[in-house]
Amino acid sequence: MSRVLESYFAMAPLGAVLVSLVAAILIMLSSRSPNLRETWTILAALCKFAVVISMLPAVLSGLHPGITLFDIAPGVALALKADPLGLSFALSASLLWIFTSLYSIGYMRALKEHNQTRYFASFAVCLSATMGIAFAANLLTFLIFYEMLTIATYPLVIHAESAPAVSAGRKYLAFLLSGGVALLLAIGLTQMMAGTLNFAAGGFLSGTIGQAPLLTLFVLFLVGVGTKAALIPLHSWLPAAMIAPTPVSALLHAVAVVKAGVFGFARVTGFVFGPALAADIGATTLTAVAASATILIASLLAMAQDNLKHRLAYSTVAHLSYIILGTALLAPAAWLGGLFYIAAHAAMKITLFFCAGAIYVKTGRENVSELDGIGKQMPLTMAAFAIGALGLAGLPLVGGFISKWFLFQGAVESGQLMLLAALLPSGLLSAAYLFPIVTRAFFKSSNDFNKFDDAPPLMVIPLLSTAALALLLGIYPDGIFHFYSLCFAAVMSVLKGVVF
Amino acid sequence: MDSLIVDYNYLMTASLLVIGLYGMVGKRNLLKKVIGLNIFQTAIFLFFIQGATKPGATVPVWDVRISGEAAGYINPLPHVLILTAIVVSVATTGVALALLMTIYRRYRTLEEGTLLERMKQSP
Amino acid sequence: MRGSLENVVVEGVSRFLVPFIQIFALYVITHGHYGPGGGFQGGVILAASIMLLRLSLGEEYEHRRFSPTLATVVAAVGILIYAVAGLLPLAWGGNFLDYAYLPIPGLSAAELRYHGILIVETGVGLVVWGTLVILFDHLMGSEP
Amino acid sequence: MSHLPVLIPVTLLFSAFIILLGGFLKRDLAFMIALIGGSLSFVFSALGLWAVISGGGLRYHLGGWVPPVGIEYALDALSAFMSTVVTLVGTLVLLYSRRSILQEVPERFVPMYALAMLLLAGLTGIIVTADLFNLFVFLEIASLSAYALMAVGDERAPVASFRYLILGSIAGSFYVLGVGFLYFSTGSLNMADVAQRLPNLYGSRAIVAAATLIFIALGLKMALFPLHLWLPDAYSYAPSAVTGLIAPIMTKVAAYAVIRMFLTVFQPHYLLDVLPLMPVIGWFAAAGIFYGSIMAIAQTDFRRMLAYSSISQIAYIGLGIGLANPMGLIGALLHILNHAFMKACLFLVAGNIRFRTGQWEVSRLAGLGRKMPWTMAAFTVSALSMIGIPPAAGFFSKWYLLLGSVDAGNWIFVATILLSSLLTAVYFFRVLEQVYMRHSQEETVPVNAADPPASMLFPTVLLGAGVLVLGLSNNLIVSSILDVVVMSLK
Amino acid sequence: MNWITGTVLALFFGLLVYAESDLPDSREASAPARTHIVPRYVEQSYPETHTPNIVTSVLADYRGYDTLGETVVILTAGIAVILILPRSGRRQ
Repeated sequence: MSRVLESYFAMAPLGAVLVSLVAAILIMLSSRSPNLRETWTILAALCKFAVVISMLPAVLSGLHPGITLFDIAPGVALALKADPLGLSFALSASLLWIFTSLYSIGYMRALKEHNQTRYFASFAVCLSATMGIAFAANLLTFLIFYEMLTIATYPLVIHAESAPAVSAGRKYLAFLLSGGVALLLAIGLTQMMAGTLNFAAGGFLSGTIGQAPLLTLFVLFLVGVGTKAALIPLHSWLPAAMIAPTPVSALLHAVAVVKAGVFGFARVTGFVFGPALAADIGATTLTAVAASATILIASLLAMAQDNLKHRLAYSTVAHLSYIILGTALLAPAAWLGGLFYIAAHAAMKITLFFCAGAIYVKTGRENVSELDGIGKQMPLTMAAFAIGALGLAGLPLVGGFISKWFLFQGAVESGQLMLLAALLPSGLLSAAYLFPIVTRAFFKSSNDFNKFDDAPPLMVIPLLSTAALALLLGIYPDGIFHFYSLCFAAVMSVLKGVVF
Repeated sequence: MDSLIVDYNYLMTASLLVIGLYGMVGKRNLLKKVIGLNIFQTAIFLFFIQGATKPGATVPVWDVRISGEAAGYINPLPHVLILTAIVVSVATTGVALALLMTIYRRYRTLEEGTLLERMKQSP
Repeated sequence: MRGSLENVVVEGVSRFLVPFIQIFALYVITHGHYGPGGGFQGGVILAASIMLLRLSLGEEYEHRRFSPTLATVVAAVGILIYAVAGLLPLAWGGNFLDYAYLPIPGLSAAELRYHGILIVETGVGLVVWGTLVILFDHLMGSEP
Repeated sequence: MSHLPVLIPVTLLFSAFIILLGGFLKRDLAFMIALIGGSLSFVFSALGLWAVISGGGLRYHLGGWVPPVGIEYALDALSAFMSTVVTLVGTLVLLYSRRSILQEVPERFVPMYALAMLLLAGLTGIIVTADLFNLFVFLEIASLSAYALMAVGDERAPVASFRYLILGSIAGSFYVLGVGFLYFSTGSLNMADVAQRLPNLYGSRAIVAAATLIFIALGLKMALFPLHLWLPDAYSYAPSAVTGLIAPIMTKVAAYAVIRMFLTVFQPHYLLDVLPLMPVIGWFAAAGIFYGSIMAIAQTDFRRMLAYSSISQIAYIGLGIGLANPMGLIGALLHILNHAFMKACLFLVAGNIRFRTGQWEVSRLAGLGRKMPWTMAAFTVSALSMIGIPPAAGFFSKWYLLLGSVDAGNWIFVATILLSSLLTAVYFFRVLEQVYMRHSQEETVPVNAADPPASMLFPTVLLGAGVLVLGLSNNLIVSSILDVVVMSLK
Repeated sequence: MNWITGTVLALFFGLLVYAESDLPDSREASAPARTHIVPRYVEQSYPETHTPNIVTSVLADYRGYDTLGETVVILTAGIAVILILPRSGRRQ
């Protein structure tokens, strides 16, 4: 590879982080003229995606482009590195940001929201933080961007500036800052135990430290990332945060923030502890149980919600735990399924949220019970919604199916059949709380939705494309930017030598 | 125990220190606090000065009969330190009195209790 | 204050005493080398003489002779004398306050130190004089 | 022989005298002289720091008398670091102060600057001196000027200042008494000399008294819980510029003196094993962290909240000192630097708010985020840094303190550090909420409220940016300066 | 006098009494304060400074910087009073 390319790849992860930071500044500067401001957003989204995608061939060919900036603590550098795991996450996030920014423009303008500058700026910062999390090469760098994400999301959560929004924001901070504190402690302990914080595929902690302290450490990590991953009982900030504008819920609470937690969990198990150690200290079983419990409870709770976004939020809680479960199973297939689900679930869930937003913009309705026959008015939206719902239920030809399949396979491989007891019904439950919406929309008739009047194109196009993305991921998993191969490479890098 | 008897002057100094401290933390009247401060500092001066004493030695002014015989003079260093300390205490007292003047002019009292009440009344 | 003390005896006596007091003060300052005394003591006595005048002749009158501003200037000049005595040696290759390096020709190190001490004692005397007068003026004469 | 050590305080002293003479001729002359003097002193400190890093410590014999006969000035990594911090922050605040003083106490302009210079001179004197009694003298210079500066604030200021004067004088007297015990036991006043003669006296009760008295005195000066009583009133009634000058550096210098006593005079061995004062300090600090944070949460007045948060942040430094292991001490020293920047920035922000709106009620700051964007940006950065959000500076001092506590296996300290950062988040986000998320009711905030003039805004923003820069460059500071300081503990 | 004050005072007094027994007695020739630095002052003061009064020579020369400091202290007090109590004359 030529010098130029090498130096380019060295800078690429950093670039991916900086693009939207710069964009945030430009956005703030151009608060006067909305058009310019939103041009910046779109441009940043496109540039970021271009930068990320440009790293794909190198990463697939086994290179790990990255840069070590400078030490921020003795022996710990501020370092970014693009490995398959990180890239797959970065890719899905940056890809979906494009659609989200288009969608946000439509949404915010349709509702004539206030403070749009702050909104778009914080959004850009969040994306930088997400990239940083994806490409962080050691735990301290990870923590820095993790906290950055927490703070940058806060203004979005309380965007409404109403009393409930403020209290939701407080809840959000209470949970996520505590999580950050737990993570900080865990990282500090790791530093003292291992003397290093650099991620290493297969883990860098040694079993000589002893089972009890390691398990404590793992639990601390689990709490730290579990808050963002909305692991029950650390989940309750997520439904509360649904008071944020829908694009925020869509990208941040289905893709960036929560997935950052899940991704962090994969990092911790695969790159800090390492599968073998994690299994030895019994951490994985613990997590698996917690995850399965979360899946079931959250699915049941989701059924009880009438508010559409809350229902989606609980379904997010449930489906995030699929990924955690897959990672915890430590069977290659399960890992593969879990990692692939990061992208797949993102595509499906963002579609659903987009639809919810579109419905709200058009009809001002938020409750499932008010949506009878809306399919007549907004067929495109509801069609996309149907696709998302099918995917989440795990039916074939949609992205969700692939992951579920591998998850089952992994569960069987690792011989933990009791977990199937959690996985099988959850699919049905998802169907149970999502399909009624679709059926209401299309087959129930009501007279307040009679003529065709779908959401503005700036909202419909994104949600249709994400739906298409979900389908593609299901039909031809490797077709879209080699998500499949990426996840496969990540799995191989972590669970070396395991054949299947 | 006999050391206590021998060093009664040390004990006197110590009790002066305690009296001064009491004046500062125990008395409710601000002016008495300042007086306590002075007592306390004076006791410290005594503590230093008595540490300089020597039996049969004269003042530390060069004397041809003794010339450079260190044992012949009492220890000059504590005196030097105390000269400094005295000035410091004078300065502190001056500032303290100035503050008391301002306080008295604003609240017409130097009694802590009354003062606090009046402070509450006037925002 | 003046009204209460409008008394020829007090005025006369204090007018008569003050010069002696001040002479004595100078003596105390300079004699610091040979016996008890020095800048502080002398400065205090000087200040005392001024205070005596302020008390006996009354402030309004007295301020014209020795104004509070003058007191401040005296103090500042005194401290400057001291500081310069400290800084001068730096220029002549010595350390701060190393009187042996004072630029006075024809004197041995010991004599230089002797004079250096005299200089700083004078400075101290001026500072204490000025400052105590300031204290007196502001504590007494600031009744609104 | 380089004159840097003595030039640092003497420049400040000299400018104070010149202000006294020249200030009465023209008022703004005082400001100019103060600014020049401060900057010069900062330059000298920086040069000194550079000299120390490149060529080891500087020792200076005042009057040319070789210690212990004469007084000695010592510029080592620790003192050079401290004096650089103090003079830098001090100068920035001086630059800030002009407009604020002109608005709040215009008629006392000149003496204020003279005293400000004397305060800085006293603090730097404390930092560079290597003589126990000389430290006392400069401590008194600093204290006296501080009492006076704090007394000219609002109605209640003189009372607060008087309380501070009484407690401060107790501290000073205790210190002299302790020095007396040390002197009569060792016959010397030079720190190094005393340190070298102490080990034979480790059994002596007089030394116990000396150490106890000295550390009580310094604890009072650094407002270490439970000796903090003077601080909240003094900080919240003084003029904004004065608080901005005193709050960031004065207590830190006392903390420095504690470290100096711990490392240089009484050796670590004595204060850890023979007379375990360090652990005591650590535990009081741990209590103080909680006390300060909780009291801060209870406050409705912005500046009072900052004052209490100071108590808890000082306690962080105390905690690091109490840990007395390399990591902990590095954390403490780093926090001295970081907190000097953060607190200076926060109090300048408070000053800006007062300058424009004339009040500090947290509940009445609504909507200022839009009205004074730059001020509030600086505030946000410092607030996040106080909470310990990386990569702001505050995070890294906490990081070191955390590692230090883990290293010492002291899990209560670990819990303290972590929980307190949450408490800090509570009281700072409460303000941030007001500032950004609530719409201003016009009757609470003047309509014309806006960012202050550049001379006030620039230092505020600079300090805010400094917080970030320090955070990213902290490793440089640690590896080049602080590691040298804690060498003796390794 | 409340109990806190009482205990504080008692502890303080206790500390002083406790320390007393190990405080070197200045009347013994072996006291460090008599043996360490002071002889140097006494013997060298006159030769070095021509100043018979050793207190003065120590005050203004050997420890001259302390004296500068203390002079500054008193000056500080002066300025402090100027600041705290502006004179009535100047106010009007």
